[in-house]
Amino acid sequence: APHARADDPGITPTSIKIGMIGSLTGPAAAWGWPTINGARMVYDAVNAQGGINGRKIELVVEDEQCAPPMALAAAKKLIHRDKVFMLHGGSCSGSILATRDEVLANEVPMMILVATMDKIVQEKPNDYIYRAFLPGSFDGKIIADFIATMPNVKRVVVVGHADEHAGARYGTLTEGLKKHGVELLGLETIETELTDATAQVLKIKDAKPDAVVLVGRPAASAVFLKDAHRLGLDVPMIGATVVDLQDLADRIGGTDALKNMYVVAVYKGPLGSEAMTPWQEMLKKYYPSDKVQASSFLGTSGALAVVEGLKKAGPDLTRAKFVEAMNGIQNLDGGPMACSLSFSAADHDGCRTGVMWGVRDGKIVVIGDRWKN
Amino acid sequence: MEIATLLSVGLSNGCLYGLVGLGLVLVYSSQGIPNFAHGELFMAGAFLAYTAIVLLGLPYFLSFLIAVVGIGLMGMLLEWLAIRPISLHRSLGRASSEVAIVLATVGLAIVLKGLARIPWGDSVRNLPTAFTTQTVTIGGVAIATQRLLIVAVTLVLTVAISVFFARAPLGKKMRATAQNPTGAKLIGIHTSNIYSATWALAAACGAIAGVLAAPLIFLHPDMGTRMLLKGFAAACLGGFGSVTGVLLGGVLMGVVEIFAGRYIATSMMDIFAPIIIILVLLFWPQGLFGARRAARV
Amino acid sequence: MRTLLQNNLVWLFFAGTVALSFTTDAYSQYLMNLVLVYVVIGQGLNLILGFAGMFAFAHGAFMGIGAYVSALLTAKLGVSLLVAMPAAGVAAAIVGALIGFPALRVSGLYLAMVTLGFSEIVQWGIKHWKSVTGGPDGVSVPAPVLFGHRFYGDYPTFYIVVVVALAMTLLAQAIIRSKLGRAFVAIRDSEIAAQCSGIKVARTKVLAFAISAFYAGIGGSLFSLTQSYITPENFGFYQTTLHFCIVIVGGAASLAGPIIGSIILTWLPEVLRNAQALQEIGYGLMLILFVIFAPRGIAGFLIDKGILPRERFSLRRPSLPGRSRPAPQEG
Amino acid sequence: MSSLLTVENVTVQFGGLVAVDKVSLTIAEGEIRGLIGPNGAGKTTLFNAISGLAPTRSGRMIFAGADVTALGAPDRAARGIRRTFQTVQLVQSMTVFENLLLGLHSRADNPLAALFVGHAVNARGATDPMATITRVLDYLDLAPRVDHLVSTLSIAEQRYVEIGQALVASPRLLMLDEPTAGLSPAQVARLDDLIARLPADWNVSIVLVEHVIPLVVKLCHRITVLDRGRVIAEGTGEQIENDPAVQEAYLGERLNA
Amino acid sequence: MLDITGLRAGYGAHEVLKGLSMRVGKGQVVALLGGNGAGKTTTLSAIMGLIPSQGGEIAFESNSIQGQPAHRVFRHGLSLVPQWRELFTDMSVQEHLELGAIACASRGDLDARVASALDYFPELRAHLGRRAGTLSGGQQQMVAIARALTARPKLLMLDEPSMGLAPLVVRELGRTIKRLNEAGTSVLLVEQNMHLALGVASYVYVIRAGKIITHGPTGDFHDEKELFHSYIG
Ligand SMILES: Nc1ncnc2c1ncn2[C@@H]1O[C@H](COP(=O)(O)OP(=O)(O)OP(=O)(O)O)[C@@H](O)[C@H]1O
Ligand SMILES: Nc1ncnc2c1ncn2[C@@H]1O[C@H](COP(=O)(O)OP(=O)(O)OP(=O)(O)O)[C@@H](O)[C@H]1O
Ligand SMILES: CC(C)C[C@H](N)C(=O)O
Ligand SMILES: [Mg+2]
Ligand SMILES: [Mg+2]
Repeated sequence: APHARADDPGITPTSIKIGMIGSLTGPAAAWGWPTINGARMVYDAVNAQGGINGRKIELVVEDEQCAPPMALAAAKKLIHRDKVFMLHGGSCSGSILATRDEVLANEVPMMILVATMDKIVQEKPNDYIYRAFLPGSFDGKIIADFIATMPNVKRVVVVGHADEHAGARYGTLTEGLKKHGVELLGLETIETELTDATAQVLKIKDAKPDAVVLVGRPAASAVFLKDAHRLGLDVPMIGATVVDLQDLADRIGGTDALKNMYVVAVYKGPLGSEAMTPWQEMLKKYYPSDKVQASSFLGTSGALAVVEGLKKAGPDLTRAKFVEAMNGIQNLDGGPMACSLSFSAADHDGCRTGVMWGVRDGKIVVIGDRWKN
Repeated sequence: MEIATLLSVGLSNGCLYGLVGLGLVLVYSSQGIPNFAHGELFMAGAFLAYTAIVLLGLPYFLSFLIAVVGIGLMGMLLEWLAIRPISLHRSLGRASSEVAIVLATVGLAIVLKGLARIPWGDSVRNLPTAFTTQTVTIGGVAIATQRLLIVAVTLVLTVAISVFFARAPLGKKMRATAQNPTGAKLIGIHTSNIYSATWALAAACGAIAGVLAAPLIFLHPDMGTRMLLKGFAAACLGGFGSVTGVLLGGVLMGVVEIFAGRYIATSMMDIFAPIIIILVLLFWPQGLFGARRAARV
Repeated sequence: MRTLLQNNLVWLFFAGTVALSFTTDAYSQYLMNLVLVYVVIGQGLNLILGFAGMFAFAHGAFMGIGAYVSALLTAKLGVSLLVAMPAAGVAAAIVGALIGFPALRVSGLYLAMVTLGFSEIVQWGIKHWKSVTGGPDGVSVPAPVLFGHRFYGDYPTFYIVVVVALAMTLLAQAIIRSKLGRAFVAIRDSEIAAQCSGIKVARTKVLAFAISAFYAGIGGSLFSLTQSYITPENFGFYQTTLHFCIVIVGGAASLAGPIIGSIILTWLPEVLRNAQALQEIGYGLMLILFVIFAPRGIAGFLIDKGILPRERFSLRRPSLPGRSRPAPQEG
Repeated sequence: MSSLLTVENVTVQFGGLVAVDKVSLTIAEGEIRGLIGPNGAGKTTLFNAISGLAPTRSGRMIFAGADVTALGAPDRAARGIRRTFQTVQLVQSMTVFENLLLGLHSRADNPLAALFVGHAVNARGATDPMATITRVLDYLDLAPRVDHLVSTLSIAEQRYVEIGQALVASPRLLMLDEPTAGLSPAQVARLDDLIARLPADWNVSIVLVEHVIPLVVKLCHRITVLDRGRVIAEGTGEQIENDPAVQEAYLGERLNA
Repeated sequence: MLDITGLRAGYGAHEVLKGLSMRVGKGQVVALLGGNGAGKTTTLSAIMGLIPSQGGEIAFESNSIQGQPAHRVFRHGLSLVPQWRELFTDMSVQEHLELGAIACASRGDLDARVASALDYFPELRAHLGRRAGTLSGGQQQMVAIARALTARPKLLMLDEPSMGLAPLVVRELGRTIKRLNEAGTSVLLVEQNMHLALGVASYVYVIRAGKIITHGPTGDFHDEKELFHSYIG
């Protein structure tokens, strides 16, 4: 358990230093600046209002390139050289996992940015790492539960990557499907840099499933959906959090190929909807040159939770107090996120809510956690 | 029917690999080095076309032309900036200058990727296709029009470049320069111009491939890396020398890959290419269409 | 004095790392450990690429094999690192020897492609052999316990890494000064002439692969110690390219080359961290500038300038009177 | 004189081109044999066949009483068949000394021991290699150059190093492929002198390919003439010079230079 | 035709030519003789622009060609057959002959150029389709000379052309040089084969340690022995 120390690093009477780790470059760069800025705007807003207990938040941003040695170097630099109070970061599960031991050993509180692998947060012991974002396993469970409510869906095929990100979902997904008596016909693999999915689509057609689960990154998912549409694979498809329907529609160019697509969504509503407007405006205000897109607000809820924790920890801020405060957060509004956040000493995964969205009449609508027409 | 669909896609994928490989073969045939920056020329071509079409609203084929010419010029510039200073080092032996040049192309690749990330790194973009009709149905097989365009352009380009090499002296000059730069200088070949010309040509080929592929694979700064590997493989199978060889090498890869994915296992699609490369090179050590190098004492 | 210094720059480097390790923070220490890991891998790659002149493009995979063998043996079977690390080297060496066989048939770019293909297959294998390797999730690496001591953290890890790196560098020196090392160079310069001196080319090439992979395997094992998790993504194309850059920027066919290269290529990205979005560009530009101004690597440049001694390929010399007269003009 | 090397009906073919066509010849111990013929006659290829570099289509080669036809080049080198090359093949980035050490490669040193203690440990307790190297260096006047990089030597010196690389292995047969090519007349004279002394000083037989006929005639006990892969004449210098077939194929007319 | 005054050139810091002066008159065959390492190859490389010269002046037909790169020098009508031949290993003999004229303005008469080059080396006819890398040493030398001939240079520079050639071919080479000379080509010949050099040259320069130590019409050096004693000492 955390020890109380009076002289924790990174705090002055007027500032709190937070180290941020993101994929500024490398294969996950698309989740780099957008998610960082989506979190950063919360801190900017807090600073604009005079900070927390008189302290302004100072961010040091480091790149991890989605490469474990770089991520570890970034964490060590922030902890030992910059002496930050806490960390907020990780847009690549594989690389942020590499920093886990270092973070825990140094008793540095950390909020995960957008990495979804369960293990990062859920493996014990973990007194310091928090997440305010839907963990991968939950994603799998939501999908399995949703499929169970779909009429006439008894046999499904799963399509996805062979990476840690998709791997985080397969466990609960297959378990859930089995529990609901849905037959899993097979697991087809797509590359993350997929250029063509003809082989997969034809193979799936051959298996005649009632539905397809798609656990793919946006670009690969778009390629798959496009090819599925072209080759006449028109069963319902259910996608994981990592894709967004609007984003897919933009990529594919229209919602034709998405008529039968359902996606686990984390936001309160589609971009442009009433619930999202304040957040979109906030981003516009602080980062006017950023493109407002599906990934923009993935990190926002984490920042909100951090701010809440810092506030609750009081003016005599220490890491131990912060951790205690975090563990006490209950039903905090997730901001743009649909879930409300609750943490406890035993469970640092604060977000458990995700709902299905689908396309009806060319529009993205919220379906809920049960299938409905 | 299914076979026809697989074939049509495998072929067009293969043509794309061949097209990327073609640019690699061009540089290889005048400088004897693999150009690791070729994937980024491919990417740059796609983004330049994107800028022209989406941001400037120019017509498709004009944008295509702008991308090809623009990247061709960029290739020339890159050669002049980063490659020529090394090849001019007089004290260098042949082998060490080649290795150094290879590394310079690696550096170029990283720089170009970094540059592309500044305006375009934050999200994935979409390049429109050449035609408004997305698919045509030929004999019951739905084929993406973009794929037909890829096959057509690749065939035309391969024929054009083969003829060019056979007819125009530049091809011979390039080969001579690659094999012995000193010998080439002695027969009056301006070797530096040859390098510029090949880089321009290779970059233009890369841009063509990029513009053609982008609608299928989406635009992002890292889009060239994977393609580069496939292009290398195609070029290697073709023997790194013959223009038709690289096309056939690419098509072989494209077709085998898709059939193997469909009938063996999709999870293995990623490694069919390396397996093909290893098998082919083990049994035909100089590629399928390359000639054995003359070696004796 | 000056020559003494020059002749021992390589060893001074190791002494320097030990001295520095008392003054650094954990971050710098971690980087220094990485430098030493790459020194080991770089020496191995240098043996095959710089000395034997073969384009092996698979060291990321060899390193991965080493890292996984060592991590799995220690984590899952509780084997001591004293056994696991050599096992990592040997496993990589065996795979290396297998990959070496194509080298008998193809060379240059083709060899690079074949080895690159092999390394893709290895990476695929690690990713998909879930029951053993943990698949894309990776495996966690326990801190090694040696002689009753738990080596946890950057400083304790340093002692393991520096000792192994020093030993491997000494071994590399012994190899290049032995007849094996000379055979490597002879094969690089003229295979045909090498045969006529009694060098068995096939055997030597396979041996070069095995030894080089052994280095990468040991390096992989060391690497796993510096990281707490290893995942297949660590050991792909990017890793192999990094190794190449280390040897070539540092200077091929020189013992000091991989050391210089490791320092530059580990520190450069860290130094460029401040450049944020521009760091990739800065990194690429630096690479280009290094090869433009020192195309035979920094070590080659230093040797030309007389700052570093040239590499020797023998242990002893005959004692002859009146050596090293200047070259007289014929006449 | 007993025979050291017997070549029987050896044929080497490259595709359709028969470079060496059923050549037979016998080299005696201690002999200096000349091998001449027009360009492309197959002299170098015959060397390649004897040293094990060129695959033979048919024929046999007996060396020092043993059939070596099936052996590869390294094994033949180990048995004492050594050669030099038409264009010098040394490791340019090594010193003279290191290149000479390369010549010692096939000594039966324990490879592992050799890794750590150099050449100190010899399985067969052969003569100290350093002594041999010193002797070769002195013999070839290369001692002042022992630590020079080969790339900094003149062409003449490089040819000497190549000969030295063969000599350190105490070969039985030494094949020299156009050793005087590119040498100045003064250097040719020096080399001429050296070759004449080699058999007696090093107990070695020599096969010499040369286009400088007066040199060959002067040095060689017997001369074999190749043309289009076949032996067209064999005999003493005088016999060869007067052979009409040789004159037509190779010499053209009597040389007096 | 070719005038060199005070030429200084070398490799990096190593200066080989230390103020070399010589000239080749129109229609002349001039021999440049010297021991190994005297600087003959360096002289030819500097003239051809393969290595930069650090001082002095090189003029061809009264135009300065000093500092020009090889391909420009070539266009003035100079051709060099280098000591190490510099062939294109994987290209055929036929291709070499055609390549020789590739940078020449009027390539319409390519076949004629190739034919006349082959006239000088009829042996090559049998090997036209073979790759240069597989040829014997002497055959490669012929290809190198023939390649230079198809460019129809005004001044042909030969660096030890007799190296590796059979006596018959050497004698033929002597005749070839004379024929070329009669056809209007000037020749600068570097040779170790004294007999050949004195047989064709009308003027002789002797180089030692990067400087011309003696020169004069061939007649002055009627005795070969005397000639090489003059520089071998
Ligand atoms: N590796 C090879 N591939 C194809 N042809 C070859 C090869 N080696 C030699 N030849 C051919 O075999 C013939 C004999 O060549 P070789 O080199 O033995 O001649 P040589 O007598 O040594 O001539 P020279 O005096 O010119 O050196 C030549 O026509 C040559 O082109
Ligand atoms: N590339 C080079 N780098 C450094 N030094 C060189 C180089 N080439 C030649 N030299 C040196 O320059 C000097 C002159 O060499 P050059 O080749 O001009 O002599 P040469 O008269 O042609 O001799 P040879 O008869 O042996 O061909 C020699 O001392 C040689 O070692
Ligand atoms: C899509 C991303 C938000 C998820 C992240 N790439 C991960 O590995 O978990
Ligand atoms: Mg020969
Ligand atoms: Mg010379």
